[in-house]
Amino acid sequence: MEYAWLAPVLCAGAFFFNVIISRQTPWKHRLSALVSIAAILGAFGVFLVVFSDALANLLGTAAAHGAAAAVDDRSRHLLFDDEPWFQVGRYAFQATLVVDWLSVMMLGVVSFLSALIQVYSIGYMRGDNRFWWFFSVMSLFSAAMLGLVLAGNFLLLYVFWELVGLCSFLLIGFWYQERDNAEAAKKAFVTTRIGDVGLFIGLALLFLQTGTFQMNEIFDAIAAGRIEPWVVTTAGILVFLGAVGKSGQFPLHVWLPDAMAGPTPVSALIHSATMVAAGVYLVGRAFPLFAASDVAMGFIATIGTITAIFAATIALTQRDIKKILAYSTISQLGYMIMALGVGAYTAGLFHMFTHAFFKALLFLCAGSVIHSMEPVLHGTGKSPNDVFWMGGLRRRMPVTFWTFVIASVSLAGIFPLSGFWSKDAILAGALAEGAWVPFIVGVVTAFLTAFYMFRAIYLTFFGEERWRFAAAVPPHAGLLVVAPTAASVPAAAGAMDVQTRRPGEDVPAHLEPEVRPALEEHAVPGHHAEPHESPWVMALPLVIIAIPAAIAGWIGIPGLFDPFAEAIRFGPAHEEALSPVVASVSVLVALAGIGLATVMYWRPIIRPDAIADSVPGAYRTLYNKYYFDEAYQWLINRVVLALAALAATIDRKVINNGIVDTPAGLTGAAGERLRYLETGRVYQYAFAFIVGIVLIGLIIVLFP
Amino acid sequence: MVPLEHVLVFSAILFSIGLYGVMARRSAVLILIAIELMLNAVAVNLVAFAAYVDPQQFSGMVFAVFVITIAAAELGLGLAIVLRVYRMRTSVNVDDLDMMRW
Amino acid sequence: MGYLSWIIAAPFIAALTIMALPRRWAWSIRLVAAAASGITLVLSLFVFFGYDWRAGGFQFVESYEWIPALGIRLRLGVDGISAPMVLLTGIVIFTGSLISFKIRDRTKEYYALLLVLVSGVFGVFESLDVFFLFFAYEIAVLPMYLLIAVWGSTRKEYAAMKLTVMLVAGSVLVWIGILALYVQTGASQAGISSFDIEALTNPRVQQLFPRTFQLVFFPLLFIGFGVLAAMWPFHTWSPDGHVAAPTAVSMLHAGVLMKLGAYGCIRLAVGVLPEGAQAWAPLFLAFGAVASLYGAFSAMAQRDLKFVIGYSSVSHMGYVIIGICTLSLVGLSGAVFQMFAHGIMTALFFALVGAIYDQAHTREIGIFSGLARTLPWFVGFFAIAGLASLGLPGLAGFIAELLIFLGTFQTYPLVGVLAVVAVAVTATYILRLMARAFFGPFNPRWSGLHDVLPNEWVAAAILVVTLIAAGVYPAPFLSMIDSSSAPIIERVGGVR
Amino acid sequence: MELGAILFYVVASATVVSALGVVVTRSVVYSALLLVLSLMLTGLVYLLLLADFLALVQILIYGGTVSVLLLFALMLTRPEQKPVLTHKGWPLAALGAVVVLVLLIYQAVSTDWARTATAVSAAAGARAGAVASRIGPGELGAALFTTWAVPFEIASLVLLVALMGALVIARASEEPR
Repeated sequence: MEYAWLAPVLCAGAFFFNVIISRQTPWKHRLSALVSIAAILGAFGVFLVVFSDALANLLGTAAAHGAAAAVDDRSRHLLFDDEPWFQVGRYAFQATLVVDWLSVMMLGVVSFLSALIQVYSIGYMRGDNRFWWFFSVMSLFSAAMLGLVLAGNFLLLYVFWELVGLCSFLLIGFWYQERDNAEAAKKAFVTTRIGDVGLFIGLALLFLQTGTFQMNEIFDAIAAGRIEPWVVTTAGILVFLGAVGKSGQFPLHVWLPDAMAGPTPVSALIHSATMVAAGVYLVGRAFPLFAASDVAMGFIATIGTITAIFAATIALTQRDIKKILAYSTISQLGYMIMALGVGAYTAGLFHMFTHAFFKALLFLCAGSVIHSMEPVLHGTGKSPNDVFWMGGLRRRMPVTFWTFVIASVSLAGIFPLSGFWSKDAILAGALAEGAWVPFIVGVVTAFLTAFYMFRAIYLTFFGEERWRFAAAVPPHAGLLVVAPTAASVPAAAGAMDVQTRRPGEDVPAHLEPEVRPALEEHAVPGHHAEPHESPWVMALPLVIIAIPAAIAGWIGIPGLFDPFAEAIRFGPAHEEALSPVVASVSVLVALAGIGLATVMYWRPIIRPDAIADSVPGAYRTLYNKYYFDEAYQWLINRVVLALAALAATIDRKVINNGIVDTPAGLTGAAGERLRYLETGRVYQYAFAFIVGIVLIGLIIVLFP
Repeated sequence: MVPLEHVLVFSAILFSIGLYGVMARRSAVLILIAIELMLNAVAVNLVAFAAYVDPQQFSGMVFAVFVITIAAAELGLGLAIVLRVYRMRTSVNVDDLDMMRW
Repeated sequence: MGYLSWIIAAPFIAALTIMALPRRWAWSIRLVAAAASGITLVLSLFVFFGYDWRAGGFQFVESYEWIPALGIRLRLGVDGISAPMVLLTGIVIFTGSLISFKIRDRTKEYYALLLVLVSGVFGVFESLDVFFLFFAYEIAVLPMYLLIAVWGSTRKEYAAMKLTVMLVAGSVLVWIGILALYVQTGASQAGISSFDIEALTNPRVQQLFPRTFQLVFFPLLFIGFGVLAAMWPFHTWSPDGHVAAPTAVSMLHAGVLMKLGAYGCIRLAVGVLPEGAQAWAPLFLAFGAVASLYGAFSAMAQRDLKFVIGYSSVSHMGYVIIGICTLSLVGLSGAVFQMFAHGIMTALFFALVGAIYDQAHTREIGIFSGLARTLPWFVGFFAIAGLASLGLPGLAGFIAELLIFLGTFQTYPLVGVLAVVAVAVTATYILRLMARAFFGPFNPRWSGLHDVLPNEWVAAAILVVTLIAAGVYPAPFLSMIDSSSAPIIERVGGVR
Repeated sequence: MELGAILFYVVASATVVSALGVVVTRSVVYSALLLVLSLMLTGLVYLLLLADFLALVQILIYGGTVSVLLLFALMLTRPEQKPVLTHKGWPLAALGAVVVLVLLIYQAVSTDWARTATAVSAAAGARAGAVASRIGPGELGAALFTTWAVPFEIASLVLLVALMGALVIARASEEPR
């Protein structure tokens, strides 16, 4: 337990080793991957040690004092809480680490998923000429996230919080040569930074009241009522703003779908265990703060509820497979936040726990699909992420298909996969707290979730092999509401010949060395690359993650076997039996969603385009994500940049030309005039001199 | 002895006359002459103070000696300049010497 | 002679040596300058690490007669506020000398002026006598005119003239204030008339400054020094000056010279006239707050790389002014630390901009694109400077801004909110700049650019290591600063 | 009224009259001669103010050297036609001179000299209101070469430099015009 600090330090060490040493070596790519993966595996080992310690501790204490006392007293360990990091005046700033069940759980999830995702990246990133840099930043990212979950001091948490943001900036913008990616990276950093302004101010408020950033001292102060209620409420809402930014909650969610610009393993990491989880983790970690204020809790619940349904509706219409998953993530994060907001603490964090696995799996599967679609669709001007150009991949990529299905079913919340247990816990929690609106929204969201996930499955893995005629359709064929079919393509394509495409055009620069030979190989007219299963370094992690994605939820079966609720709870553990009504309602609703997707996208009994045509406005609004990006763009262009231009203009025109240059000009002009006083007549000078003396004399005489 | 004030008034009159000369005259030589008058008035003042205010120290007289010295030096230099100017411009009229205005 | 006088003397002797060398020996001149500034850096490291913050007060004190009739002594010494500044100056001049290797035009005069200027800077930070402080201050300011007007670019005469006139105008105010202090101490009690800083802060002497006196002369000193610290609205010399100056001069100027102003504000204005500080602080705090937001927004609208950094300096020095004017221990310590951190990061910025400008002959952000591909070191270093500028934890700027904000929240919470917002704006423009110029598709027009040269690499690496070291382990700095800010705050009666 | 006082008023009036003559006469030669006269009369005033040595110096320097110097200068700078020696603006100059005169007289009369004398004596550690005594050349010389030695030497240096300067300036220029 005392060695928990090793986990982030190992990964940070890997980063510095790679940046300083590995990159100088001729085998920098291999070495850096090796070092990074070794470090994260080491971190996982640290987790195992810490976990067994904690378990032994818990069991020992439970045997001695009974279960209720166990968690609160003995399983929380503070490291480095006596020696300050630095000190100013009477304030000490510690770099305390906290090891309790929450951080242990996060430690496990983060290191496990990071490790597998890094292994997967070996395959996914192969051939990239900045391979080494990718692994270095992944290490830094893991280090920051591990530090974040271990931080027992809000300042330290904020430090790692920002480092996580930095790493996401670097990773999202990894393929920076495309303008959009660079913009997306910038957007992610700036948007989360806006939330961080709130977080910082909130933390500063707490600091002013207590004189410390130590979490336990602040929570003690809150519990003892030493902080004024309005401060608790204000600080609670402000701190939550940080989580809103990081976890992509409404209305700061806009960066998250764009963050798909990064390589897919990055998306998997960001969207499962690290970046976005940080926000939920913060709400969980600082729960005593929020719980002390009903207003703050209401605010959190409201934001979570809005986000859950709002993002789910957007996901219905997206075509980019990663965007579907991204909005799904936002929606699920809203779910968690909603749960925390209504007070279902355990349920919210439990859902974060299960979600991390199946969402990581979904992204990795999506990455696998994209990886195989990339050479296929290359040169057609079609995005390899577009589900409308996939189809029929089931047989070509069986491992990916089955793992994707497992993850989707789990996400949809079908018994007995892990998503079922956590989602059910949230719904039951909401019901138990009497929060009807969140409950209903939760049920509706469950329906939508099941629907859009199976829509993605059907479009990707079933149906016609639409990638075969992707080249035939012009790149911007207007708003496609429904995936094209072999029958509809000739109409869309017009006279365009499928075979006229010349392979090798517009190769993205970062793929150049890798893709070029593959293209040359398939450049024979009429013979395109075909999708194929990914190499084992990618497939194996899929299979490994599929296991926890399916069964991780079993540690939280209410009333039967529930160590999770025992370990991670706020206040007394409450035993809640599985509510058959809630469970059956949620499963039925999810099945209904799946059924609807089936009749719309697999066996087209209901035509999607008919629905879209009947409500075109609604469809466009959803497809354009409620026009949030446009609104923010307007805000930036018309307000922020206008303010900037205003400030710059004022500075040049008013302050510089007005206040500074004007006196200078006046001085010059005065000199121009006054120099004619210099007549060259000595007696005039003498006279002026006398006048001056007389004046001085008069002053002396008159005002002695 | 006369009161100190009377001596001071005398020197003030001398000084003002010199001042008038400096301002009213056009010839450089005459201006120098007027300056001599002013310096002389100052020396009178110094001597008077030495006699009336500070009889033990007579610093005023020492200063008067210096004033006379400086006056002589000034006059010598001034006249040398006048000579030089005259050779260049065949005039000692200060109104003609306005090359260095604006 | 002790460490401190050698720190002042070494650059000066080097300047004289360089003047004696023949013009053709350009490399000898460069090496002499680099060696002298390297010695200075080592000496300043000795001073920094030799300072015992537990004991506090002025240390390494040396004292020589200078003009005894006026009570002027050449007294040198550093306390916890000036020791980091001495270190900062040592680092910046060493890196600046390295960066300047590429100066080909009048190398000899350039280095001589640069080194004389640095002697002046050290003189200000080390002197315990107000007269000598002012003397050194002028030595530090005036060579700037020549350095910019001769070796500069982009409207250099205008910028040099504006800079000089504004700074000299500021120093006139300062001089009036200093004379007032001198006369006031002399007028009230015979024999005490003194320029000695230690004496001026002595509680017995402090009684000699009545409230009205303080109210009148505090703004003179604060504004006078504030001009050099680019305090809004007296800042306009700074973006123009930074843009026009040659690289190393920009580094010194933004990195060190602006800190002289802030240092003067702390040492003389706030340190000697506490009642004036109490009365005037809110106004100057407002100036600082305006500067921080307004500078950030102005930077966002700029198209020239150097202008962006110039305005960001205005913004960051706004934080320093805010920190000083909170009159709280945390805020003041943060301000001093920010002076150090900003000095390093802005020196790094200018060093890098110089490296790119000398090759591309343009600093227009919009026409660069995708530089990260061919100039990885350049972009990496620049990114670190940018991240320090936007207050990323782990780099020195974060700790400094954190403390300033905490101090502000303690005293003026609303201003604190504005300042935090300004940081978000800073993040926006820094990232916009990087996304525009360094990312995006590679523009083949810039394929001829080479990455940072070895000497530039060494300089940048020193600065980066300093930024990281001070950001990860700020304790030595803060203990030191704290030990000397505390007496000042005690005199002012600020928030401890 | 004692004899000394009467003598003072007479000599002073003569000095003022001749000084007036210096600044109003239309002949430069007269002006120079009147200056010499007025300066020598001032020498008499010195005598009355108990400054024997100074009176001697005054008469020697002005009566001897300065008059010769001035006459030579006038001879060497004779203009072609008869010049107008006074500006048209002379009334203004007169006004200025009169105002200065009034100010000076006001100051001279209004100041309490007795108190000044006391203060000076006190500062010098001497008895106030000491009777003025005649200062001989010996005492003055002693003072000049002890207390005032450095200024005296500097003054001599000034004279030397002025002499050389005058030589250099007045020498006919060798370079062609």
